[in-house]
Amino acid sequence: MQTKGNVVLHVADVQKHFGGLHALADIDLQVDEGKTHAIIGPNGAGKSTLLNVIIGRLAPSSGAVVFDGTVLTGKKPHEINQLGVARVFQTPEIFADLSVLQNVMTPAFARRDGAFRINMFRSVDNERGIREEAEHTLEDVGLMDRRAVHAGALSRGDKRRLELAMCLIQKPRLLLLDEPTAGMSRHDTNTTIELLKKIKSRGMTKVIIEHDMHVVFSLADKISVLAGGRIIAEGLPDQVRGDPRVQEAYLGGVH
Amino acid sequence: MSELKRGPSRRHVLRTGLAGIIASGVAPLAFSRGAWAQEFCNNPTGGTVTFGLNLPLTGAYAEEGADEQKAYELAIQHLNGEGDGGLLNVLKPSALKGNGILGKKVQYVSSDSQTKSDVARAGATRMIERDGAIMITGGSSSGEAIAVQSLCQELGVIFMAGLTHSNDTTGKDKRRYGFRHFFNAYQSGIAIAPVLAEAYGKDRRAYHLTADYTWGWTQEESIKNATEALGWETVQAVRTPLGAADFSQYLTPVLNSGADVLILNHYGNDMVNSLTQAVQFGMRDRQANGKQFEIVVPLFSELMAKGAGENIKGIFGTSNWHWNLPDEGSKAFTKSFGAAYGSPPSQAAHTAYVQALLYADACERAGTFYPPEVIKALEGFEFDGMGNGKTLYRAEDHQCMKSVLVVRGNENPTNQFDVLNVFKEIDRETANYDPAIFGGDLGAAEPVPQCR
Amino acid sequence: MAGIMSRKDATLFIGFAAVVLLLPILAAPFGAAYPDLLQRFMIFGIFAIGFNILFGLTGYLSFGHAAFFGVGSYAAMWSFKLLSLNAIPAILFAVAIAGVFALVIGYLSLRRSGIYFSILTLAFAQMCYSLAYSVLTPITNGETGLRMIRADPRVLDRLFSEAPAGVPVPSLFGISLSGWNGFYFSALFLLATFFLAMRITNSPFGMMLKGIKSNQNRMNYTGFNTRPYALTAFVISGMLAGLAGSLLVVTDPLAGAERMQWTASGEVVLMTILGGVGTLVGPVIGAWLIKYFENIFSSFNDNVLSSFFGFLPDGAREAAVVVAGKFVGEGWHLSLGLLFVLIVVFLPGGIMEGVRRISSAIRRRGGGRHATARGELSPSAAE
Amino acid sequence: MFEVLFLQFLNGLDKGSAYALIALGLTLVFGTLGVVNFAHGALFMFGAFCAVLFRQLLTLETVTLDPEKLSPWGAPVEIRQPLVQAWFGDVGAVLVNYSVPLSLLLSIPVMLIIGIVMERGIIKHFYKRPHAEQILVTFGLAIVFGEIIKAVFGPNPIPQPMPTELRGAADIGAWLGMQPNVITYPLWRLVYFLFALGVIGSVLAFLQFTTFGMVVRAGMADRETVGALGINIDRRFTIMFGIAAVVAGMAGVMYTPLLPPSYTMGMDFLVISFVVVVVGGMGSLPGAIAAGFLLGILQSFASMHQLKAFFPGIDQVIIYLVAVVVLLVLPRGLMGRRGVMEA
Repeated sequence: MQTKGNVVLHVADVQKHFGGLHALADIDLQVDEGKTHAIIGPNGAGKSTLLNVIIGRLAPSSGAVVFDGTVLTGKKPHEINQLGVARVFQTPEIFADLSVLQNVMTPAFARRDGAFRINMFRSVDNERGIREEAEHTLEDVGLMDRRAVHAGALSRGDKRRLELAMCLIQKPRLLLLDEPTAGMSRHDTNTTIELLKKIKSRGMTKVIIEHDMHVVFSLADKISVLAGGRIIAEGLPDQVRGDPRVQEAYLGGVH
Repeated sequence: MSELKRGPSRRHVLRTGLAGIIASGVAPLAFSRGAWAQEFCNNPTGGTVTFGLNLPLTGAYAEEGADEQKAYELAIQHLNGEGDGGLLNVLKPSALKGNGILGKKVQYVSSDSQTKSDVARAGATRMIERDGAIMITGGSSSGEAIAVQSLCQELGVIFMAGLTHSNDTTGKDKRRYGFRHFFNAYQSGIAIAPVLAEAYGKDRRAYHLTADYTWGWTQEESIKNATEALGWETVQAVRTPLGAADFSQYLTPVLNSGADVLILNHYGNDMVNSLTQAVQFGMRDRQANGKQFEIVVPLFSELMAKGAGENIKGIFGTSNWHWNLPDEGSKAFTKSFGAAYGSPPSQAAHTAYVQALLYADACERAGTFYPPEVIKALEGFEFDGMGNGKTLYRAEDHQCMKSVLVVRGNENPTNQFDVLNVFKEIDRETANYDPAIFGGDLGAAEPVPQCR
Repeated sequence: MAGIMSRKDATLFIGFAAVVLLLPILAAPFGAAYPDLLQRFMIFGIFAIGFNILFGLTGYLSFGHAAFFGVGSYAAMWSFKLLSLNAIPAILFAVAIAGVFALVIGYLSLRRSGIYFSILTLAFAQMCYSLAYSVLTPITNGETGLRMIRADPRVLDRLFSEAPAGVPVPSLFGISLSGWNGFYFSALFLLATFFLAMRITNSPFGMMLKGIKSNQNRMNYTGFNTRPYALTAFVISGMLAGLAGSLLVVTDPLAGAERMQWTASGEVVLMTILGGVGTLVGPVIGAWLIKYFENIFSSFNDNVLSSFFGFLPDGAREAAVVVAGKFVGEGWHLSLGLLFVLIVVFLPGGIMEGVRRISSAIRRRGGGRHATARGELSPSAAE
Repeated sequence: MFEVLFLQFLNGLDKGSAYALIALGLTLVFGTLGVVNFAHGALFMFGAFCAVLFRQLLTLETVTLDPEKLSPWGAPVEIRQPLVQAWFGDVGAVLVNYSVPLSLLLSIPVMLIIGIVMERGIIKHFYKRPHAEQILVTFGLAIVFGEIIKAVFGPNPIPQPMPTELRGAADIGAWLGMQPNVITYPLWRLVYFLFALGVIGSVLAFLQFTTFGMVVRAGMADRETVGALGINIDRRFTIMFGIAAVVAGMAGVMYTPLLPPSYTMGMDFLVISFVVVVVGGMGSLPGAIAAGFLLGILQSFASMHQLKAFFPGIDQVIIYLVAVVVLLVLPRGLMGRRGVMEA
């Protein structure tokens, strides 16, 4: 176990231009081990761009993203995942054609067998350990009773739970959540927040990108506020809440 | 490591009874022939004998397949003593009695070969294994004919080839069990070259467009050799893909190549399309080297001529047979076919009909269906009265030696069937050649392989 | 079987094996019980199962699988010509060569997905076909097809004996493989292929492949390197196509170029969809159905029809023959086309969906609770 | 050598226009409806047989039998009297002469009806279905269509003469002031080239400048949004399918003098048209047109024997080789959009 305050993810002086447009400017972020770090900001602030830079989908124009001493820039998604970074998407990305249980078992195989292994001579039925682990994880997120259902048939909220379960079973060191409650009903949002709170205690580092304040303030340990491609404020939730620049950015962003 | 064994067949074909409606349609199954009675493949023990017709019923040659099928049906009627008897009356010598073959009524089964060698083999195998065909006949390409012929050799069943023009069929791929009535590319060359020299002069420069597969190559080679022997020069021979549809990219280079004759070694739809397009390129209105530019299609049939429409007018080519030949045999066949189907027969129909009759006659003369005896009866058999004059089934390569026709597209057709004129009949002696030049090995007739 | 496969799978396998081995009796009422067609049932069954491992599991639709089939045929034939008439080296050689082709073509084609992948595979296969038909004639014997002749070297055989007289035929240590022997020989390979497909489908590897089909993006972010997975599936299915191609040469010793044409690639796609994509049995049924149409429907000429309708009075019989003649014999293509349209409109999951619907209807009538007792590991329950 | 290369280039443009025209219809259907239409070649064939039918109607004859004279096959000799000429005299002869271009008029309503019936009857149910099923159903339709044509018109190709004035070759070299009789090219192919450009131009202009076209283009980009605007996009898409059928049919009509139509021509054009569309990039109209010309020109040059001497068989595979190279270098063809037909 690393000591408290150890930096797991470091976004170091990242710039990103699209042509002449500065999407990100001088972003410097440090995410501490075991903390839930929220990045908020109005629409168009550059949140998605930042996330895409972190997970390697976009290459930064300058600067680097370092995860636990490894530079993520230029790595493929599966390599980043194998380093211990899991991701939750804005619209849940699940295997709609597979059963809920299979959905959760699949990531477990990725953790156990690595990025590629031809394990075609064992039956999935005989993978007791992985199956039990998956069932345990489903209990955790409250989907155990739906384990035999086609994942495509789940409600939006349940799909989000499923996606979370798929990330949790990998026991990632860093979990990235991209607007986990976007497009959800109040009820689904609340249950998702409850779930996130429940797993908060597990020592997993989390980065949440969100613009719903309610979600952010109930979960985050630390908040960075992004506006116009820059970080305009950073600190504990209470500090950020009272910061006039944040108020302005949000109000200005609305107009 | 094992070879097909001779001896009493252990043929374990499960001939279950007619357990279903569908099978009841496939009558030949019904004869529960005892395996012990069979000393060769599909020895007919009942009152009937079955021909297996392998015909292209779908795909680009469907019209020829349909015409062949009509001819076979007609031949079978005539063999069984129905209809007007057709060529039974004019075949000389003839052992045919008009009561089937060796007293057994003739019937047939058919299969769609799709002009693909794989499918043709599957169809032939079915007709032999399941339907008990004593003989396989038909087809519309050399690939098919050679593939089926070698299968028939393996199974010990006689194959009477339909349309196949490649030298290989009775050349390097000849088989003891395969017989060809149709003429070949080499004979086309011998036949057409003097006519071309006479009509177009000996100082000509030829450009070949050749279908890029085995038949095309043998045709190109035969025509090239025959014309060069007469003093023609070959400017260029360009291969074109099978089924190219648009030949324009091969035709443009012809224009300024210095050639004054275009020779199209194409068949079927390829020929229809390349000729149509060549004419549109103005090749027949062109002057080159101070001469009229000409197009030659070494092999064509009336069905292709119909497809090419007026583009065929005045074009020289060769044919195996044509319905307006004046001899008794041709007249009898044309009449009998026309009466049955309302149109004159094509050369495909003629060769199919003749092959069926020749096989039946050979069985009668041999007095048995036992293939080696039938083969002996066919080898070296000389006959007359089937069109094409006196004809010899040559023993060395199983090629029919007979007269070959040089035909020309009719300038003034009087009806829709009158698309070709017989320009010249090249007699058998001229069209003759030494079978040794193509090599090949017939293989043995005996031991008779046992079919599966 | 326990330990290797679940009871459900064992039942399925045993049932399938029973049907396959009893085909000579079961197919008799349909006029299909002769060795050549049943060999083709086996061979194209293998081809379709192999194709389904790629298409059914990963969702990559290859339009060029006939190339591997053809390459397998040529390779096996060359083994017969150069090495030995024994089928075993020929099959091994064919599978290996087809595997190499699949590796190269798959490696390049899998850089793209969707229809771009399909067209890449189509393009590779069409190049193989065109060249085999024309300029590669020295290797393939072009239009006529590659055959064995007595004069072939066959070095392994010559070590032991002189070239025997007669037509050379493929064999298995001296046992001829034509006719029924060939059928049972191919049947063993079909069963082995079916077993392999079952193992793959039920294995973690198979689950990964299904994951690729379902959501490739999620697979990547879940830590899987999807391309080698897809490539492995591609190579396995290419090797099975090569196996099928070599078996066709073993049972019918001729290798023609047409079997590599795009229509042949299309045929296996149609077999798979017709039977049921992603199911184990479906592709086999699709293969059998299409081969049945091609070989049996096409043989119903007017002669056969009029004896079939023999019970009708004269005028009605002729009318019936004319009408039926449009759909069989030379019109068999029409029936096949209509069948495709009807199946895909009314049974999008192919014939297996029909089977499933019927069986679930029966189950519902017979006291319905079993319907929900599906294993949670196979929600599609397609197997 | 110059004239050879020039002719080859000209010919490549001409071939390219034919490819582009076929690919255009296919892309319209795919781009708007998202349907992979394997029956597109069959629509092309239907168009060609519109020309056949039209000519057969124009050359209807009264047939009287002369029992006195018998043909060699024993049937009474037929005396045929062309009806159209009998009714309209010289006008009739002109009509017959111009039957191919005139049959465009027949093909437009016929193809529109075929297209709309096909879309409403079958295709419509397949918008949301997987592409594999679309392929199966349209391939089945293609077979059925081919067999219908075979049943009605027979399997043999049926030649369609072009108007006498447009037969033979045009001396393009002489037009350009060069030596006569060197650069000549069939007149009808030039007509076809202009026709193809005209149709392509009209379709593009229609999509660009009409409201209908704008809605369809918007629908191509984002179907759901347009649907949400309360615009009945379905009806427009039906009409779009009809238009694509008409484009394919007209291409077929005008192609008949170059290629005597037979029932197999639909399948013959299927593969090449798909290769063109995919090389251009799925759903991209400019891409399809560019790919058509690219493939036409390269195919034309690859067929020269000078080149074939170095690369035997290059003309057989050039189309596929180009497809492979383009797709490996440019992931979505020349102008494809991300995410279209990649899953």
